[in-house]
Amino acid sequence: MIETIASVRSNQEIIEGYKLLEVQLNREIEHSPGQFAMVRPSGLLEPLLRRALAIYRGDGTRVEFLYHVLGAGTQALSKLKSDDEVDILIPLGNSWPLATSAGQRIRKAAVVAGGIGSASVLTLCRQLKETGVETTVLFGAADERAAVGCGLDHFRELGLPMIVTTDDGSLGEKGLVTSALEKALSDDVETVYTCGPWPMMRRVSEISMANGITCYASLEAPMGCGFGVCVGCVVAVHVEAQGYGSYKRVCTDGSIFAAETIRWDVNAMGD
Amino acid sequence: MIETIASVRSNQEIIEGYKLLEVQLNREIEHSPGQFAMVRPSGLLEPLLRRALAIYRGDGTRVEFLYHVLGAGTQALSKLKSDDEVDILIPLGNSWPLATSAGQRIRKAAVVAGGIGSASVLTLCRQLKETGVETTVLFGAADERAAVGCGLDHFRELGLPMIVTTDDGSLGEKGLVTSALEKALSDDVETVYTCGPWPMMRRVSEISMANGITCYASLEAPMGCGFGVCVGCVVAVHVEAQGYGSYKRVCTDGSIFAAETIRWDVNAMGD
Amino acid sequence: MDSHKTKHDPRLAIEIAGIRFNNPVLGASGTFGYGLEFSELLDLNRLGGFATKGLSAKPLAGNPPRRIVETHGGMLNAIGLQNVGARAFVEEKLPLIRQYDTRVIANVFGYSDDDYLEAIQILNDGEGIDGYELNISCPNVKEGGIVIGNSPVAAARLTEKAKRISRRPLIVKLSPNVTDIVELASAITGAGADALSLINTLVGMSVDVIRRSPRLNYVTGGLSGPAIRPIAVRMVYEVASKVTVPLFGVGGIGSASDALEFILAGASAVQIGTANYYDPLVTLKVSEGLSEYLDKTASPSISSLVGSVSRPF
Amino acid sequence: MDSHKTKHDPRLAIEIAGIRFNNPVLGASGTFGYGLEFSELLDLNRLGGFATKGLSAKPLAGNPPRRIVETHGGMLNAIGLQNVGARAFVEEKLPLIRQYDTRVIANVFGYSDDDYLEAIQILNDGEGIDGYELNISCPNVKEGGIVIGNSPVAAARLTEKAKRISRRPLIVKLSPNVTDIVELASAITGAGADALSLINTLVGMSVDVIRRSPRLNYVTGGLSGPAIRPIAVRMVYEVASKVTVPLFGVGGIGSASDALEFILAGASAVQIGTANYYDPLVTLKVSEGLSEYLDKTASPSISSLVGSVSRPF
Ligand SMILES: Cc1cc2nc3c(=O)[nH]c(=O)nc-3n(C[C@H](O)[C@H](O)[C@H](O)COP(=O)(O)OP(=O)(O)OC[C@H]3O[C@@H](n4cnc5c(N)ncnc54)[C@H](O)[C@@H]3O)c2cc1C
Ligand SMILES: Cc1cc2nc3c(=O)[nH]c(=O)nc-3n(C[C@H](O)[C@H](O)[C@H](O)COP(=O)(O)OP(=O)(O)OC[C@H]3O[C@@H](n4cnc5c(N)ncnc54)[C@H](O)[C@@H]3O)c2cc1C
Ligand SMILES: Cc1cc2nc3c(=O)[nH]c(=O)nc-3n(C[C@H](O)[C@H](O)[C@H](O)COP(=O)(O)O)c2cc1C
Ligand SMILES: Cc1cc2nc3c(=O)[nH]c(=O)nc-3n(C[C@H](O)[C@H](O)[C@H](O)COP(=O)(O)O)c2cc1C
Ligand code: FES
Ligand code: FES
Repeated sequence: MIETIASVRSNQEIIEGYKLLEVQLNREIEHSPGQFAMVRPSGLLEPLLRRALAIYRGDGTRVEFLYHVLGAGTQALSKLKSDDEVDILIPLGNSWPLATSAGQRIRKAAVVAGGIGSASVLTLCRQLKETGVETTVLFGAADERAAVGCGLDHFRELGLPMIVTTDDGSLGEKGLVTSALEKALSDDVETVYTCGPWPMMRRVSEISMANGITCYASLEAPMGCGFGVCVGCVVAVHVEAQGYGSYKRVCTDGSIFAAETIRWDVNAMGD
Repeated sequence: MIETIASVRSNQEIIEGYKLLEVQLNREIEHSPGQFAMVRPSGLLEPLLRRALAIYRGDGTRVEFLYHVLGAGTQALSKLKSDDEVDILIPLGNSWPLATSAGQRIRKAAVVAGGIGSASVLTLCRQLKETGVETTVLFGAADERAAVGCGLDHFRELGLPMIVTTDDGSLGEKGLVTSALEKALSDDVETVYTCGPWPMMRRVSEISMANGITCYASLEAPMGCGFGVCVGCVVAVHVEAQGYGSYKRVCTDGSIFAAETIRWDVNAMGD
Repeated sequence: MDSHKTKHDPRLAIEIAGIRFNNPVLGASGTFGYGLEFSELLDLNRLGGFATKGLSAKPLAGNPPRRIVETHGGMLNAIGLQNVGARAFVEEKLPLIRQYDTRVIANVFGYSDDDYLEAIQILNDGEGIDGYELNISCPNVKEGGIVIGNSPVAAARLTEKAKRISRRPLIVKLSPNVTDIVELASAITGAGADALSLINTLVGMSVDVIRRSPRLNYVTGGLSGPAIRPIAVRMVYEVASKVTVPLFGVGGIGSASDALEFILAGASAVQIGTANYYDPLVTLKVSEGLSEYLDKTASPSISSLVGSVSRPF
Repeated sequence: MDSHKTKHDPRLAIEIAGIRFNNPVLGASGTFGYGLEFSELLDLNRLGGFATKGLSAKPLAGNPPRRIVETHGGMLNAIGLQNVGARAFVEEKLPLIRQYDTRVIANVFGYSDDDYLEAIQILNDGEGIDGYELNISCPNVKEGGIVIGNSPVAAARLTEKAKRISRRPLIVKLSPNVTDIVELASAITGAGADALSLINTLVGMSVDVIRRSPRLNYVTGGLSGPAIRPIAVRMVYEVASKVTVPLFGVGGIGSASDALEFILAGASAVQIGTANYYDPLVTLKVSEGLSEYLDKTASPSISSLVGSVSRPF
């Protein structure tokens, strides 16, 4: 974890409402798939808090973030131009487990991305491919435009088997990505990785559990700090023997959790 | 007075720390020398309040502002790029009187500008010239750089007799512009116009009064609204028979006042 | 000024203490002048209403400068209640204001109970005032500078006296600088207030670290603007469930969404203050935004939304 | 961790209630974890000190999400005081914290006087704690939920009890949600507090107008950040002239200039809260900025500036 000022290399619109921000760090960092950063335009007065962004792609001193322009924080990010500066705390959080809990190589996996949750799994997909894990990507979005904005083309470039769903049927199958998962899930899938809206991940978790498959989910929570001090980003977990609490911090205990440890009835976003 | 959204045509740096903002209004306005506008980048979250800027030059639907980049408000303005939008309330305040109190043509005048106070008097100088008033411009700044930033070249283009002073002597006479005024002031000057820092205007007022010359000053005060409703921008005036108060609003009762009505011992900026 | 041409969204109409507002968006006292200052900028007939600058029995000069300071998300003011006085308001301003079809709340203050009563007596003579709003956040000079509005006993006593002589519905505007806003609100409604406005400004201060002196001549001032909105919403929420009179929500409103926070928390209408300074058309934008919200959520009316936030406990 | 290498600006050193701080900039409770969370980011030896997350006698799970909401210029939090408990702090955290040369203030809270006393008893056993800071802004369940810190009587009683058993200097952290901060401060110092911290958060609320429900699961939360700074500065200014114990200024500090507002108003040191979240190195930046201010103004020391703002009346 380093706290630094990075300079913006580019901040391109992929399609209206979705942008790809590339920054140049002043030193090399090592990061793993699923990690994130806390980012804010330097000198910005409002909004105060940084926004958590998954490391979409990265290589040494260059890091890319894919984001959906929604509220005040992402709107401020969307105004960044080349050579502007961002305050950045990076890398944060844990990463996608790439072995079974018994420590063995995973042979077959499914990755379920919903909306901008895709940003957290692109490098995961690449790594799964490179390490020879037989991987199916299930890629859900509201419509074709959102799918493109969520990096569809970058996923396609990986050349992995891919099922695309859209809510309105404008691209791929019409319907929920979770329905596609139910259809596509074969017995030999050992691990399901998922990132997306809470209700989607909840359903992915249920489907995986019903099929006795390990599932990991990267959660979203409102983040004050991103490095474990505000204790604002908690998720309710099934109470375990160890530890003192029934809440875990998404930023430092996650953002990736084994799905069965999560209390899916308590939405971490408060929704 | 109109409230509108204007688009930025250009926002050029004249010299480090001084910029010239040109905006395009969506309708024509009429304005007189000495009037100002309240300006803010559209959609800006912080700082909240608009900044008062003198109309530096203007013509139909195009208006220019010259500003010194100091605190949060002007820093935000300095980031504006072409085609960005600004919220603007324009024109505001009264204007420089161009006749004597008896309603007669002024024959000879002196204009004393200090620092960025210059922004309020460029069109005044042009108008004085065009109406054939014999005018001397006294132009004071901290140093050569500031003088250039405060529009020196635009004033020179007018071709009026001009005395430049700088605090450090890097350009023109070394010393205060008020000392230059004392030396330059001849008996036949009928009106002194001044805009600049409070202590400078206070001295200009004293010199004028000592010489029995009418003096008008454009005052600065912290402004909440610019159109008379917050009553935050007051200046203390010598109590008059009429009216109920000893305070006048700089925005609507001014910003230009007859210097003898002002209580110069009570700085409107609170300094 | 031709009020017949003004189209109002009937879903926004609301009646408070017998006063019928065309929409629930008012300009807040001290930020909307005498209304007339806005006539060049917006059609006053489209406004729900406004509360006048605080009016005292006698005209007041106000505090020496510096009177305002910008702060993060807000501003401090110590205007010192400069105003033309109740008499001049009645004689000079009201005739002009009456030309518009909007509701006029006369905001009243004083430094003693008698000051308030005197001001109300004068205003009782005026035509075109729809209600009074007592600003009880001023220090009471007779009682050694205690702020009337910070003491439930003093506030209730003043309310009772004012109600007795008032020709019009009486709104009392609460100071937020108290330990227990519900206790204060209950005392005031118990004393006969027809409605409450909350909140007034919070007492704050800003120091110029170069000059090593307070920025405001009056040292402290009232904090307003978006910075205080969460405090105001909380107070409306707390008071709404404990009193039966309607509430005006005030504090940091700059958008329809901000206004809805107050309405859902229990305010029947809202007043917009500081935002008028940096967005002079904000009142009309907010009422338009409320209509859009009703469309989007298929809600029948604003009044159906008042206090409809879920109350988990 | 090699504290011998750390160079301190001697002009920044300050002693408060017998505790010597290398500089007057501390991390505020609840925003600085147990200090260790920052060890990867900054040299803790360069820090004036920090107040730990609130510690209770027993570990606490805290509130269900959603616990935080961003607001204009600040944030609301309703963490519910999730913490490892005083015992685990002493056994697991203190040995690690002791490796650094910085001052450690254990922030303590409970839901009854006995809770507080029990926590202090446990902490009395720990080595490496420099002082206690009582967070008295929690509702007292035994007394029907009244907030101890909002009642001068209850606060003074707790202070007295705590002082009696405390092995260390006792700082009491004031709630700003009161009508009269001076009355509260006087009661607490009269009861023996060695220093005061002010302010804690203001109670606020945010409503999700789409879901029509409070954004925080706990409904209300504490407002912090730059939005509240003017209120905090004012309270420090008011209390500084009325009590003799030293003050820690807290509330919305994000720069050296902000810190100086508090110091000039009367605080001997400052604590930085929310700004740590969006600027994790802010504490060190502020102490560097204080050194620069001393240079620029040719001031001998920070202690020479404490309370030096002009007081017109
Ligand atoms: C670990 C982690 C990784 C993340 N990675 C990414 C990423 O790679 N890319 C990415 O885009 N986001 C990512 N997010 C989400 C991101 O941090 C922000 O929360 C999100 O972008 C919203 O911030 P905002 O500033 O746009 O909205 P805010 O101003 O914060 O708005 C407040 C809330 O309202 C919601 N909201 C605001 N406007 C809208 C709207 N128009 N429609 C729907 N909801 C709205 C937001 O979701 C937010 O929760 C991540 C979050 C976490 C916790
Ligand atoms: C009628 C009128 C017309 C005006 N016309 C112009 C104009 O044409 N051009 C122009 O540039 N300004 C003009 N001003 C001043 C302008 O409105 C702002 O007050 C000024 O630019 C400072 O705003 P800010 O946002 O930079 O600083 P703020 O963030 O507002 O800073 C607050 C205060 O601190 C002072 N300040 C901040 N930083 C510095 C610094 N580094 N050095 C010295 N002082 C500082 C500012 O003067 C200001 O009073 C005018 C003011 C009035 C009342
Ligand atoms: C400059 C200024 C002057 C004010 N004057 C008055 C007043 O005379 N009477 C009153 O009841 N409230 C007065 N207020 C308080 C506002 O009406 C309002 O309650 C407060 O500012 C909070 O709302 P806001 O955040 O929308 O501004 C004043 C506020 C400001 C900023
Ligand atoms: C998330 C969060 C948790 C906090 N927890 C505590 C706490 O446990 N004990 C305490 O005394 N204050 C606590 N505070 C209050 C801060 O210490 C500080 O008094 C307040 O936030 C104002 O300072 P700031 O504006 O710099 O944040 C907390 C504040 C925040 C934002
Ligand atoms: S975001 Fe602050 S603890 Fe996780
Ligand atoms: S700036 Fe508001 S009255 Fe002049």
